[in-house]
Amino acid sequence: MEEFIQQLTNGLAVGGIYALVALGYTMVYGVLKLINFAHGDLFTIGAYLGLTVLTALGLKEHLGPVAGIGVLVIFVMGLVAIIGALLERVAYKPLRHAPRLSAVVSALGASIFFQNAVMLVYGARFQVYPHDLLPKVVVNLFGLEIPLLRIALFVSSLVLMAGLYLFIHKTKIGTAIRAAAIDQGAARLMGINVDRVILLVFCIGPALGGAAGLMVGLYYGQINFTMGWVYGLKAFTAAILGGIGNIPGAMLGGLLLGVIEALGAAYLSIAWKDAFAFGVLILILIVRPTGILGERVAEKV
Amino acid sequence: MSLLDVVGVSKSFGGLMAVSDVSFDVEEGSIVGLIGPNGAGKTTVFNLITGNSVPDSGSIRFQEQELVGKPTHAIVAAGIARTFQTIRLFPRMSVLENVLAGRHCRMKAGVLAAMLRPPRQRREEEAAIARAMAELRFVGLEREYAQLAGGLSYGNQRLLEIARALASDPRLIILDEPAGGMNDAETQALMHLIHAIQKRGITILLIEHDMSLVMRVCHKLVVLEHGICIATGTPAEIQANPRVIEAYLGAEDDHAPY
Amino acid sequence: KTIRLGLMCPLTGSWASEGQDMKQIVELLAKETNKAGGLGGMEVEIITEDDGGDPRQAASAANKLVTKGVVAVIGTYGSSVTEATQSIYDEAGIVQIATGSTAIRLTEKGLPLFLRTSPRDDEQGKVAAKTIQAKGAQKVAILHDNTSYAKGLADETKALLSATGIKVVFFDALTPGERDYNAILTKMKGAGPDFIFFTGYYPEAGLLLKQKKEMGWNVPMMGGDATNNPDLVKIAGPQAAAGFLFLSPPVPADLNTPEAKAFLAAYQQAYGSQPGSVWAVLAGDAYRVLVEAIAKGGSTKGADIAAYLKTKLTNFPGLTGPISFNAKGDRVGDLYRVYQVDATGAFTLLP
Amino acid sequence: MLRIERLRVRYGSVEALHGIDLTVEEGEIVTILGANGAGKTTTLNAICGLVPVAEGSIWLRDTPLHTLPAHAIVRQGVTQSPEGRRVFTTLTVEENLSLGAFTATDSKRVAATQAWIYRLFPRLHERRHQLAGTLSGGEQQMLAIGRALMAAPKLLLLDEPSLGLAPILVQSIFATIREINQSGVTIILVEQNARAALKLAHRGYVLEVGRVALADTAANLLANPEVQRAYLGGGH
Amino acid sequence: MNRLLPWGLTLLLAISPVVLDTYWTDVLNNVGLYAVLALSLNVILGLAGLFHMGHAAFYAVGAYTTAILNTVYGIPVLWTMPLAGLLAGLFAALVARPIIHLRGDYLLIVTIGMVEIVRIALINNIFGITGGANGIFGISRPILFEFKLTKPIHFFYLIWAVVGISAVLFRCLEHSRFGRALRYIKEDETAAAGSGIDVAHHKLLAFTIGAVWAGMTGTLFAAKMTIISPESFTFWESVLLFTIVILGGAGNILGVLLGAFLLIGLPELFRDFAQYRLLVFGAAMVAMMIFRGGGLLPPQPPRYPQAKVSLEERP
Ligand SMILES: Nc1ncnc2c1ncn2[C@@H]1O[C@H](COP(=O)(O)OP(=O)(O)OP(=O)(O)O)[C@@H](O)[C@H]1O
Ligand SMILES: Nc1ncnc2c1ncn2[C@@H]1O[C@H](COP(=O)(O)OP(=O)(O)OP(=O)(O)O)[C@@H](O)[C@H]1O
Ligand SMILES: [Mg+2]
Ligand SMILES: [Mg+2]
Repeated sequence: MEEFIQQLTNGLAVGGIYALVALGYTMVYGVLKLINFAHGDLFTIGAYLGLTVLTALGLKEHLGPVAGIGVLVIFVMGLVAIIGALLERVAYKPLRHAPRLSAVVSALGASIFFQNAVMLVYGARFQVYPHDLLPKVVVNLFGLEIPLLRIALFVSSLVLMAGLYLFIHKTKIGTAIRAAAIDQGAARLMGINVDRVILLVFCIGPALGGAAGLMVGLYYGQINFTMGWVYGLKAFTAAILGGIGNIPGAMLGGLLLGVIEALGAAYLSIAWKDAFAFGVLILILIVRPTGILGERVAEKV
Repeated sequence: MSLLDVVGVSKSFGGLMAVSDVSFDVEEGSIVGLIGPNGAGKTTVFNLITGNSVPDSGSIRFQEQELVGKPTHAIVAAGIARTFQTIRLFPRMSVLENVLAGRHCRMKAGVLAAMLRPPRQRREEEAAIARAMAELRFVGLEREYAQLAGGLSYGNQRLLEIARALASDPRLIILDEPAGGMNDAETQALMHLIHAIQKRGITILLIEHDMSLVMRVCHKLVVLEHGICIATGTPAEIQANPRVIEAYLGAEDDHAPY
Repeated sequence: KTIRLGLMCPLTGSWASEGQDMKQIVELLAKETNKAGGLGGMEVEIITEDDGGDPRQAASAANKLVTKGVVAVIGTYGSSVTEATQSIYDEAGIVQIATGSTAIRLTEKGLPLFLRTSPRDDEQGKVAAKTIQAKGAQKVAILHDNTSYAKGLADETKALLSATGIKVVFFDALTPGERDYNAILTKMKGAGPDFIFFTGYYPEAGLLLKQKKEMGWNVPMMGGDATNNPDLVKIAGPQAAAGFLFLSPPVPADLNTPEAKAFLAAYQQAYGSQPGSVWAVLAGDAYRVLVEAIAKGGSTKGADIAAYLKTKLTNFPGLTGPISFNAKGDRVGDLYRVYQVDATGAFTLLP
Repeated sequence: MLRIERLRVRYGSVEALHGIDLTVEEGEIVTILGANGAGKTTTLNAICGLVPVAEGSIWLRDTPLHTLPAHAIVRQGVTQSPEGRRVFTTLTVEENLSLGAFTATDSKRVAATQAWIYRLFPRLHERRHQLAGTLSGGEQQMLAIGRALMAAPKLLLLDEPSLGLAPILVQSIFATIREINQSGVTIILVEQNARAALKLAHRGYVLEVGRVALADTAANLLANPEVQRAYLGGGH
Repeated sequence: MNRLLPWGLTLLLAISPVVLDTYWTDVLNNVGLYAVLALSLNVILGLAGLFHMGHAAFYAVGAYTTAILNTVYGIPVLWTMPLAGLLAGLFAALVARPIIHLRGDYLLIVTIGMVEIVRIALINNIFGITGGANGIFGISRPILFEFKLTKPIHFFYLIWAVVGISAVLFRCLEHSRFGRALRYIKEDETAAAGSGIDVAHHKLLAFTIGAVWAGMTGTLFAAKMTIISPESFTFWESVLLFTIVILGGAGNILGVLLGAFLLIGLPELFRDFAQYRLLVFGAAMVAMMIFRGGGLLPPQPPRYPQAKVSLEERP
């Protein structure tokens, strides 16, 4: 039983990261119906920029760990947001009226480009965050030893999700974002500046991805240029599992995927873990074709 | 003998009864109109007949055959073809190909035949094209056969939908607001077309808000309101029905002299 | 007139850092050869092709090297990548000296022109089993990563251990490239081993060590030769890495032959760092035996070079120790050592 | 108020409008008639900035609309109830209406407008939490009109507002259009129901394949035998 | 002029291995293999518009079928081809049946999941017959009319003959009742069903045909490489095929062939860029997509010369 709960928390920790990456995915998808395969690489870039900023500015030395990390997060999110906005302008905007899959190929190209650019700039070797950066406090929660960092990671994912949800569903600009996702022409007729809405989304989504990359760097320490591919795919899976375009869905999908993987590893076979996770995904989609929380608008004819 | 029997069908969406215990029948060879206020459930009834959605209860029989539970394509194969309220063409395909889509279910060539092209397949293909061209001629779109369907004007798109439906050799054709977006002159032409379809021995069931059309072509009208069938009868009877006037027709004098 | 030698290595993909080291080493050595007057009066030219760590790309690279008229090929890293090119070189009559390809079957096929400077998996398996026994372990967890190399070593070791009566209480594979191995460690802990043998690569080994430490689980762990990389300590952190054992041919810093010392000094001067792992240095050895064979054997024909290497070359002073080849093309001699990471993160050779 | 000069619009290589001249005075209802494909919708879309203007100009008082993007034109007080309704299918009725008032700043007035629209179309109020995509055709039409009214426009463009509405509603829609106009909103009306439109409008234009064929007062057009034959259905 | 161009290109291709060295011949062989795969994927992705990113799974089933039949049972390589296709098709039909109703991106992730599950199963030596991560080696060379194919130039003619036959057959397929049905489905599923087309059945057929072809290509691949391992059938492989189809022009056979040349052949030219190669490759993908959003050669609407407008006016 104790092992089960331990595995559950393991799964939630991994799932929290998936969820964070998936949020950015879903955000961009929600508006452009674009599977932004480059999202994983923006995640990588976040992790690398975090390391660069951290060491270059000596944030920890000057500001102490907590304030330092705070500044770092804002810095990284800002930088990755700019890259995201550039990406949109260069690789996606010209394809807005092309068939949907064209933009997917453009995204794949961008992903390859970013991945190799990171490799050329930072080298192919693994990079490592300083080891003593964060206090390694362990809290005892209901008799279970959980590192404080894990809890912080988990809570910050939840907070981000809630914030995003409120932003999208309760604000005027959020409604405008959803409107632009449905019919850009009609959205223009409402006085919505669609280009700016899309740009905004392409700042928020990548910023979230960058923040997730930074957190992985801080938490796991080890980063390399191919890491985004794995996380990107997992996050995409998570987003679909929850119902793509749906913010709570991304969160739920991420956590669920993490837990499925952990339990699969624990009680089936580690080697078959990913196959198991995909198998569960497929089963869920057979039963619920638009994901767990996906909208089920019966198409009216 | 009636061709189509709708018996006590109901359909609800969430808490909303869109269609509730509706029954009517369509005689072979007749033209029947389904009318009623907006949101009365007319399109929903059509969707239930064509298998686009499944009734909660009730039965729909076509030539003594139960339709409920059958998929849409099987219902088309059984002999019911439709047009859509919001036009559903294949906009980036040619006009001819749109009509060939209707012909599909009467053709047989499979994958192997497609790859190896035996003479049988070629003959079938040629016959299908000839038939599709004939249907285009029938609705008056023959010259546009090579154009993309999406580039046609709204009214012509409606005619194309009808041609596509006709190509499937239907016994019953159901038209959802065929005159929508047509002006009076065009509506007149449509009226002739509907009569011509009937002359071919095809039974017609239609939804339309244009009373000048409905009252002139239909033999029988079924009126829905809030999902409930409130009246059935000849156009004259319906026009005089106070409940229908109140709920649907309104009292404007424009409608009087049909 | 020049003599063309091919180098096939992963310049892109997951093993790019190994490949880049290989390239630097071989180019450095070739430069030295040319400065010293070349090879029989002819200049040595190195033609490098990227195999991307991928069998198919390697097959293309091999075809390309063949068309460019190389007389021999060095490389590559990764057994399955090497395997995809073996028949191409064989059919073209070109000698191939693999450098980071330890799968047993590569030399069991009887290809006359294939040799390798790296040791074979079965040797490492033997050393692993011996070491585990010597450490007094009773219940061993073996973890691999499902690459053909790591799986082979894990299977080999498991078989040898079962003959000694030591129990293998856990045997499974992780997915390389992930960040979080807590689920695996938790499961492994549940099996109650008193010793862990991980046969995969250093990035995962580093994370395993780090996360094991964070779990507060102090069980000794040993790695195979793919964990021999300074980045291991960087990833795990010196505290978590301390006490980690691994098997390996001697690491570059422990190469104490005069040749090796001179080479490392030159490398440091040229590139400002040390080679990342011994696998890249084995490419240097491949180069050096080739040059030796061509110079002494006086022929650039594939069959002649191979014959010279297999029969005439004995105890050639290589960078990684004396080199001789047996008739199959395998390097003779006991190359594996046991290393331990000390408290500062340095790799120390256990006696 | 609105002045269109020598307007040309192209779809790819095909020209849909070949130089249209059209003016609308403050407070007028102007109707545009024409057969299928004459270019009525295209004209409205050009005014709103939904299709690019190839040549010519569109002036709203002194503002050159042809240089502005669509969203900026809305801020000038021009809204449209478009052909094909184009409601936001996966948003609720209420959210659709609130988007209509996206540019509005006076929240009290927005609330008042919304209440008025609900009174106009009680059905919309009943269905305010339903997703717009699942509304019936006529309900969607009501929503599209209501949404265009939410911004309290100065110039309102209506593209076939009676399409798909039940006869009883068609009558009330025309009454409402008059009412809106009397409250000071200028209106351009495109309608297949030409008779009703001409009865309502002050002036009218007849388009034929991308050109203005006739321009006159509504009464004259109604009496014009050619118009009667082509657009009013000779049968009457 | 336009008529002569394809023949000229075919002729050029036919003599190219004689002029080119082995390396470039081998590159052309790879292009050919990818071309057949992409043509088969085109039926699913280009014609039916199904977001399928797991084509390597079918390819793998074919290749492993050949490898196992050849190495274990000693059946000559080329004889295994029909069975490889059949098994891949069967596999596709079984796997696709429950997921065929999924839309767009949901189908995409499921197909990605499928190719990953297949790869993991192969690595874990499922049923003890796939050789795990090592894969299967020692596949014998194919023998055609008593001639043993060993060199790249031999394979060149075999592979490109298959490309040619496939292109012709798929072209016929496209311009038929079946091909049209797939295009209707791609345009609008509801309208297609409403016109009387069995949507699920046709999607399933598209998957099956694509898979049969991919499976048969697997045989060629196994024969050419003589060793196969799970690494050759990764998700990335599927992505590459997907890109070839979309970038070339989904639904256009010539476009797909051009895509195979560009994505498989062109990077070989960049080899000298070494480390920058993939960077350039990624940027080129974006640039080409921006340059031609609908693919390099977007599909042309088919013509129907049989259609005749009757001259008499309508009564
Ligand atoms: N999928 C659905 N979910 C929820 N409500 C629905 C759905 N489909 C239809 N409705 C509701 O059911 C009612 C009947 O709709 P239907 O489309 O049948 O009306 P109609 O009679 O065709 O009206 P109109 O003349 O306006 O086209 C409407 O009020 C509509 O809002
Ligand atoms: N998106 C488009 N692409 C190409 N051609 C178009 C497009 N939209 C309209 N057209 C063409 O432009 C011309 C004018 O069309 P428009 O929609 O403005 O006509 P309309 O007068 O509104 O007709 P309707 O009464 O059918 O709505 C038509 O010939 C039409 O085919
Ligand atoms: Mg309706
Ligand atoms: Mg119009």
